Amino acid sequence: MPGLILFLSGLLLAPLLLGVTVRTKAAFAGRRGAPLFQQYHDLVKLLRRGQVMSGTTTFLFRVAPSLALVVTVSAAALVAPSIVSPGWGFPGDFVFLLCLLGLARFFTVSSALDTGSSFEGMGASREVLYSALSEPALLIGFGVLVRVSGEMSLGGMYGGLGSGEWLSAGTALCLVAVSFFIVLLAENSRIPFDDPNTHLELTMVHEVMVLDNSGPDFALITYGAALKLWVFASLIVNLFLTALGGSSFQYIAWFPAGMLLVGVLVGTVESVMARLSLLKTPHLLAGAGAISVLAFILSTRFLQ
Amino acid sequence: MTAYLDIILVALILSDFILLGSGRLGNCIRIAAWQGIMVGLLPIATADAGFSFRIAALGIAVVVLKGFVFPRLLNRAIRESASSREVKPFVGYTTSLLAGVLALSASFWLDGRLSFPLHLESAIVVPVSLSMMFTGLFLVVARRTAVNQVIGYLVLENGIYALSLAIVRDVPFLVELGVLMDMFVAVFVMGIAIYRINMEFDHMDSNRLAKLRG
Amino acid sequence: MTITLLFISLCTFLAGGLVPAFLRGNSRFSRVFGPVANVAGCAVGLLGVVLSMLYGPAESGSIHWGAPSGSMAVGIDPLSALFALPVLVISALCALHGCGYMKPYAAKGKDMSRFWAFYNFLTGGMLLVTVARNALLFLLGWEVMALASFFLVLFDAGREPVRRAAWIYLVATHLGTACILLLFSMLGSGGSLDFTGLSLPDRSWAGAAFVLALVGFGTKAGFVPFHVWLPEAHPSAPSNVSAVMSGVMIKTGIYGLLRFILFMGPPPAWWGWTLLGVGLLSGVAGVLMALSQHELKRMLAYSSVENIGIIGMGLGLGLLGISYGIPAMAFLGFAGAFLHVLNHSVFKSLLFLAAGAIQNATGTRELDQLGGLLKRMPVTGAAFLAGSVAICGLPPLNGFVGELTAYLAAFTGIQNGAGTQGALPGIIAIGGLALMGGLALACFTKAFGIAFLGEPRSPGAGSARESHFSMRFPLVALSLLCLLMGLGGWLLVGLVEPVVGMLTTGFGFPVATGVHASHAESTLRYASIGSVSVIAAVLLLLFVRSRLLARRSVTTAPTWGCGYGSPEPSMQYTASSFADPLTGLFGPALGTGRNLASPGGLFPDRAGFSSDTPDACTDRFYIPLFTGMERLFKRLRVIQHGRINLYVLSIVVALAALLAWKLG
Amino acid sequence: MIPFALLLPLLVGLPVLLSLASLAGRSPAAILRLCAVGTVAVSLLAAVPVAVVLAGGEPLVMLGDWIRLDALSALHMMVLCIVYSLGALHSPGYFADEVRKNTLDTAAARRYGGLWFGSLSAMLVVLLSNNMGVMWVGIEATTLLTAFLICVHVTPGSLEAMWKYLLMCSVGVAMAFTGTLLLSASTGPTAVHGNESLLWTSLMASAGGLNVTLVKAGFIFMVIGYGTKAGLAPMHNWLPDAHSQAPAPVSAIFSGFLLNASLYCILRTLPIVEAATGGQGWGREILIAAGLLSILTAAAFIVVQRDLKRLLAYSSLEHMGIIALGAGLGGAGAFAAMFHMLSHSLGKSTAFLSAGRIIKAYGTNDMRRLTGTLAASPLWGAGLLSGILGLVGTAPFAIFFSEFMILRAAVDSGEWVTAVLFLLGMCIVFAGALRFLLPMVWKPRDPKPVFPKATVLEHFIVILPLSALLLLGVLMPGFLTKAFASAAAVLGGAQ
Repeated sequence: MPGLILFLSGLLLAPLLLGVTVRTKAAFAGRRGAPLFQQYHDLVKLLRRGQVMSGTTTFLFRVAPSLALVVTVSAAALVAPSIVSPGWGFPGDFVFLLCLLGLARFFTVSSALDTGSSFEGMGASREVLYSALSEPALLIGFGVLVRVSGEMSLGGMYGGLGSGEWLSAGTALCLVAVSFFIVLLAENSRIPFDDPNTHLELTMVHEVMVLDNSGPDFALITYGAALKLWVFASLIVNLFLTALGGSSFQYIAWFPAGMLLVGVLVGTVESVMARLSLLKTPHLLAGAGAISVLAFILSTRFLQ
Repeated sequence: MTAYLDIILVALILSDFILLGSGRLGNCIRIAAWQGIMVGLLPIATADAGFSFRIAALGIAVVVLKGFVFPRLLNRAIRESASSREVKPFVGYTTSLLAGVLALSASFWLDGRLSFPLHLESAIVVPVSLSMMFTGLFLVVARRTAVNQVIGYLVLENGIYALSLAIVRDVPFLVELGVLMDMFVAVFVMGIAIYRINMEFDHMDSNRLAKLRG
Repeated sequence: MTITLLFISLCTFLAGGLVPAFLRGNSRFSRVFGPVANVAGCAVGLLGVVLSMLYGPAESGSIHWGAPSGSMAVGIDPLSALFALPVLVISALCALHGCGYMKPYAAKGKDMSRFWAFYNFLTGGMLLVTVARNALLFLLGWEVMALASFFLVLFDAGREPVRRAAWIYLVATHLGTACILLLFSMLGSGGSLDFTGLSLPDRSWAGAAFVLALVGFGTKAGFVPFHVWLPEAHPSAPSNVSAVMSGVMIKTGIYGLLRFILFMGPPPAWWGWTLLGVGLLSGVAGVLMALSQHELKRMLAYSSVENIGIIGMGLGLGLLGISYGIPAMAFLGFAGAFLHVLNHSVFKSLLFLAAGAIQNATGTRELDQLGGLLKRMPVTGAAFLAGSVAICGLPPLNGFVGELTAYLAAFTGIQNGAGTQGALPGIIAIGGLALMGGLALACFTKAFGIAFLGEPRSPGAGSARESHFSMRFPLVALSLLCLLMGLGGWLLVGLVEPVVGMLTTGFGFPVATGVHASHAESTLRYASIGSVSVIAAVLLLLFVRSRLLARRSVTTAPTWGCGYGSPEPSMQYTASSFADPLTGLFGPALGTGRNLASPGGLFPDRAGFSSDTPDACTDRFYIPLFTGMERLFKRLRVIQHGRINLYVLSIVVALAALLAWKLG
Repeated sequence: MIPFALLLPLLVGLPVLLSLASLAGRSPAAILRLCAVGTVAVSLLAAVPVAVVLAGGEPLVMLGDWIRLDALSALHMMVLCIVYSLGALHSPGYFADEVRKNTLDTAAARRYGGLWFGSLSAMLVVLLSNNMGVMWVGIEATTLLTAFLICVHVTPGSLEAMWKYLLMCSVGVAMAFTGTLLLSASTGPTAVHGNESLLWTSLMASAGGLNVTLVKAGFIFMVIGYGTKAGLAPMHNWLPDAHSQAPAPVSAIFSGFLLNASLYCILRTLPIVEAATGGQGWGREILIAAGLLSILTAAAFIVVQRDLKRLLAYSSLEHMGIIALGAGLGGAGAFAAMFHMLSHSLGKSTAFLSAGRIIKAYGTNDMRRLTGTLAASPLWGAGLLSGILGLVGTAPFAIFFSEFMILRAAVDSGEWVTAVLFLLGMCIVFAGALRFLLPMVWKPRDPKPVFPKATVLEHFIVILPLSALLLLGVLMPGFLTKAFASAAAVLGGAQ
């Protein structure tokens, strides 16, 4: 039941997290910024509209947004309850999750190529570059969690971590969190990987892939993107929450605070860093992978 | 009879040296013929046990063949040749002689190592035949003219023949005949070959027959 | 019964090979008889295989055969059945595809009798390889398979690249066979070559034997660095043959490797490490090379190298599980490898067949000449999409099943391994698999996106038509198979479980396969449930979306060109440009040649970018090796100088040397 | 008991008569026909004693031990007959255009026929004689008789090749005679009669009491001597020249049997040497070394070869090496060597005969210019393709299996280096030979050279040996297994 609450709240509050980030950035810039609930307005507005489709496209272009959203929702369904219900999930569910995300990416990329636009092709090309590098970082990170918790499902992993594990392998877990955070930035097209607010197509990654989407489809994409950020953030928040070692209610109580923190953190990063040159971003992702590996090595040392 | 034997053997060595040092083809053919006759006389010279018809027949056959038929064949082969009658050695005459001396000493050394069961009462028969073989091989390798190589081959055969007399009690008559016939055919065929080569190339320099390679 | 069926099947293939061989070049009869015999043989053989799976292994025992040390011993056990199954299914489907695909060849007057003769020999050879129970019989099958596929590669022998490819293929396969011969000589030093009598007389030979098996069979399987023939041979062969070669023939290498290391006793850890390492290398190098290729079939060939790498990694994990005493890792590693063997044969042949259809329809396989095919060839396009999703290891299609199991093996190693023993291989496998997965995604979105989406980049692609029914049917069948095997992944575990049991028992480390199988099954079942729910949800959402849009204006417009008024197809992203960021990242290892024509001047007219990646292994290792050898041999020709005096001298020298050596 | 042994002298006599008949032939065509019919007749006649010996296992003996046919020689005789028959059946077709254009006149044809039968007779003498001296006489005779077969067409090249062949082989065979003498001398003064000391049977019987040093020296001389003629490296230099210059039927018998005949003499002596030296493999070691050297030399030359007939000649060098290696390994290796000998002769004669036709039609030996043969002539192109594929050891041709057996023998006797070098050689040969084969067979060529229409007989003499080569690999008949085994037993010291 607490799991369901977390899941539903995620579905509801995901756009809010983006709002938090935007407000943080505005605060750094000394502006008031858009309202926290701007995303919701945008979504409703988009959902009400009609659509313009490129004549070049095929069914893929119509399917992809829905598929991406469904996949993100399933991801949320797998991740959100894991902190409160240790029996949730199944062995290897995080692999399945990443594969599902891969499926979504396959279709998103294909739908970008479907338009025949060279800009969208460029975005697609960058998207696969990032994903190819972020996946190892993510999976090795999960490897650390498996190693430390001794469990192979998301619920089991978070359930198997407690203050004891944090004491013995805290460094490794923190490193995993760092690595996850970098992946979060890359996967959700945040600065320093991508600038969601840029207006030059040549420098975009994710936004340029959906140039031709409009109306409800674009709403699905926008909502999906928000939810994806929520899922990744909750992965990190859940990890830190295990250090509390308390009851489900404690978790639920602390969870919003954690999410808020991540939102602010993302906003902070976006404010203090500039977008990296495209040539350098892969190095950062490779760095995330290296951090994961380092975490793993530490975990094997701590838990002989 | 050993005395005759040794005289012949020494003569054989001398003939080797002359061959090694000789510069004219006609000379070489003549010396080879003499060597053939001496080799042919060897069995007769050593037949102290009993002078059989077989030995006589063989001896005569060898003398006739090596002393008269072969030189005639070779002479006929070179008669048409317009090219020089010089031997044209790769290895100079002096060096050749030196090689002959070396071959002889090597033969004595080998004889010491190999302890052949002898049928001939002579201390030098095996080394002499070996050195003849070596000389023959040397002539094949170190001379350019095809005729000279045939002469080398003949000397080699002479050496082998002498060796066979020395170490094998008696080679069956049939085999002897077969060997002789082969020898005859060999020289005959080589003669024809030289003749043809001469016709085709206008020379008998086998060193210049080097179009086929690789 | 099973054995009789196998014999009947083998004889059918033999007849299917021999009868066309004696017919005139392009007779109508052989064009019908060839595929019919193939399908019939496959059907009978399949029946035998299924029977053996249901009622247990069967052996014919040693049946006298004239060849020395040879016997007609055939048999089928789980391992054989597992590899024979795809051989028969895929061969039959590709034979069907060939009926339509080969028509242009037949119209050009190519010798179709020869084609079908060798095709039947190829299938028969592969079946024989999997069921032989005598090393000589195995070799016979192995070589028939190699030679038949060689002739099939050479089918279009009038073209120079084809002949070069065939030569490379035959030489590579022969070098592999040489290792196998040596291996068999070692294993058979007891005298008998029947599998029952194979063993190593000395434990210390095991290491050498393993290396020989790895090189010998790995050449066929396509492990890096023995993979060089794949990217040459597969593009050169007719596509249905490439499908068979890439889909199933290379798996016989895996079969051979497993079959014969079973005779070498318990595996030391370094075997597992070696396989893991070779698998990792093949996987990463394979997918990188695939990514940087822009010729469709060449790309698919490299992707086979990648997949063989995944299989190799699975096997490596399995072997390490045995060496380190981690039963779960052993089970899951082997199971993952075997599942991938089955799955790869389905989706890779699907992709090759689709590539063949593309070539027939457009006349080219260069990705940069294609585009917009999904609209023109919807069935082929959908099939290629299915194959691409499957090969990237994405649910709900079947590629996912094996990869998930392999991941499970790796995570199990991390989870349970004592100390670093299981953890290190586990984490290496995870990192590798993840990297490969991401790169494969890049590779196949490129292939599918550039070839099938957007606008046609050449007139050939623009005028493409959907292919004939005989070509569409196998595509649809294989796509369905991809879906079914993906959704019913847990059922496949039951198929590979006895094989793993047999292997682990054979290695002297019996594993309670039932327990581990049920774990794997449950994960896969959950995954299937998840996949089905995702599909259902997508359908639902699409329905909602269509209702939502039903009352709104949905208009069609040209693609947004970011303000540029007159976009042209040639302005689309190409395969080269799509892959450039990644190939650039791995540039030094790949040796990609970039060919950039920058726009210049005030009114730039033509600009372009293309890249070309030759095989680093061929270019940097094999070619220097072979040219070096040739140079050496050319120098050796000096001994045949033509001077007779010196020839005679060499006789004398040989005599002297021999006397000195043996009498001195 | 039918006295089959009586056939043996007849076997030697018949070719001599045929040879004389050829010398009296009226026209080239008639002589070539006589060659074909006569050779087949001799082969059929030979088939009887061969079959008797190979089936019964007992040697046939005649003329007080002078003539003896045991399993080893019977097997060789079988190969001899096959190769000569193939070559002879091929001759009329091969020379047809020359007869028409009168470049092969009656005199040349007479010489050809006479020498053809003469050499056949000489080779039969080699195989039938129990006396090592007579055996030597036979070998020397084959050298002299075949020399002029090389230059049936008198060209500078053929003369050069002939001269090299003649001189090298004469010198070499003279060494072999020295070896024979030394062997004979090794019986020591105990031998009552000289004849005994040269009889193979008596040498075998008294092998234990021979003077070991002399036996060893003799064997070394014989290996070098006969090895020169068998084309073992490093005495092989005449071989590519002679093979490339001779007309195809002659190349076929050169490669298919002339080399084997000489190697046979070494193999004959091997059991004596082994018995005399205590069976420690002293002599076999020499054969292994010579075999390996030949294989590797051939491999190196095959890779860089551009001339088709020279390529085939080097392949013969390689295969002689393999046979020597197999025999040197003994046991299963000897069996494999015998198997290999038959397979090689079948494959090589077909390859040479097909290559001959192709070369004739194209007018060049250069493989770079011999392209598209399969399209130009399906029969000869396929013959060349299958012949070479078979020769380089492609399964399921027989040679693959015999090579595998030799490899097994090497591994079984712990000769690791040998096994690896052997494999290396095989692989180099394979890669090198196939490099030119593929364009030669398939590279399109316009205009296609014109081939005369192949007769039914020609189809047979291409397809039959190749099918045999294929079937020997997959289905070796029982009687051949037995034949190889008993021949190998002779090599192993059985009498």
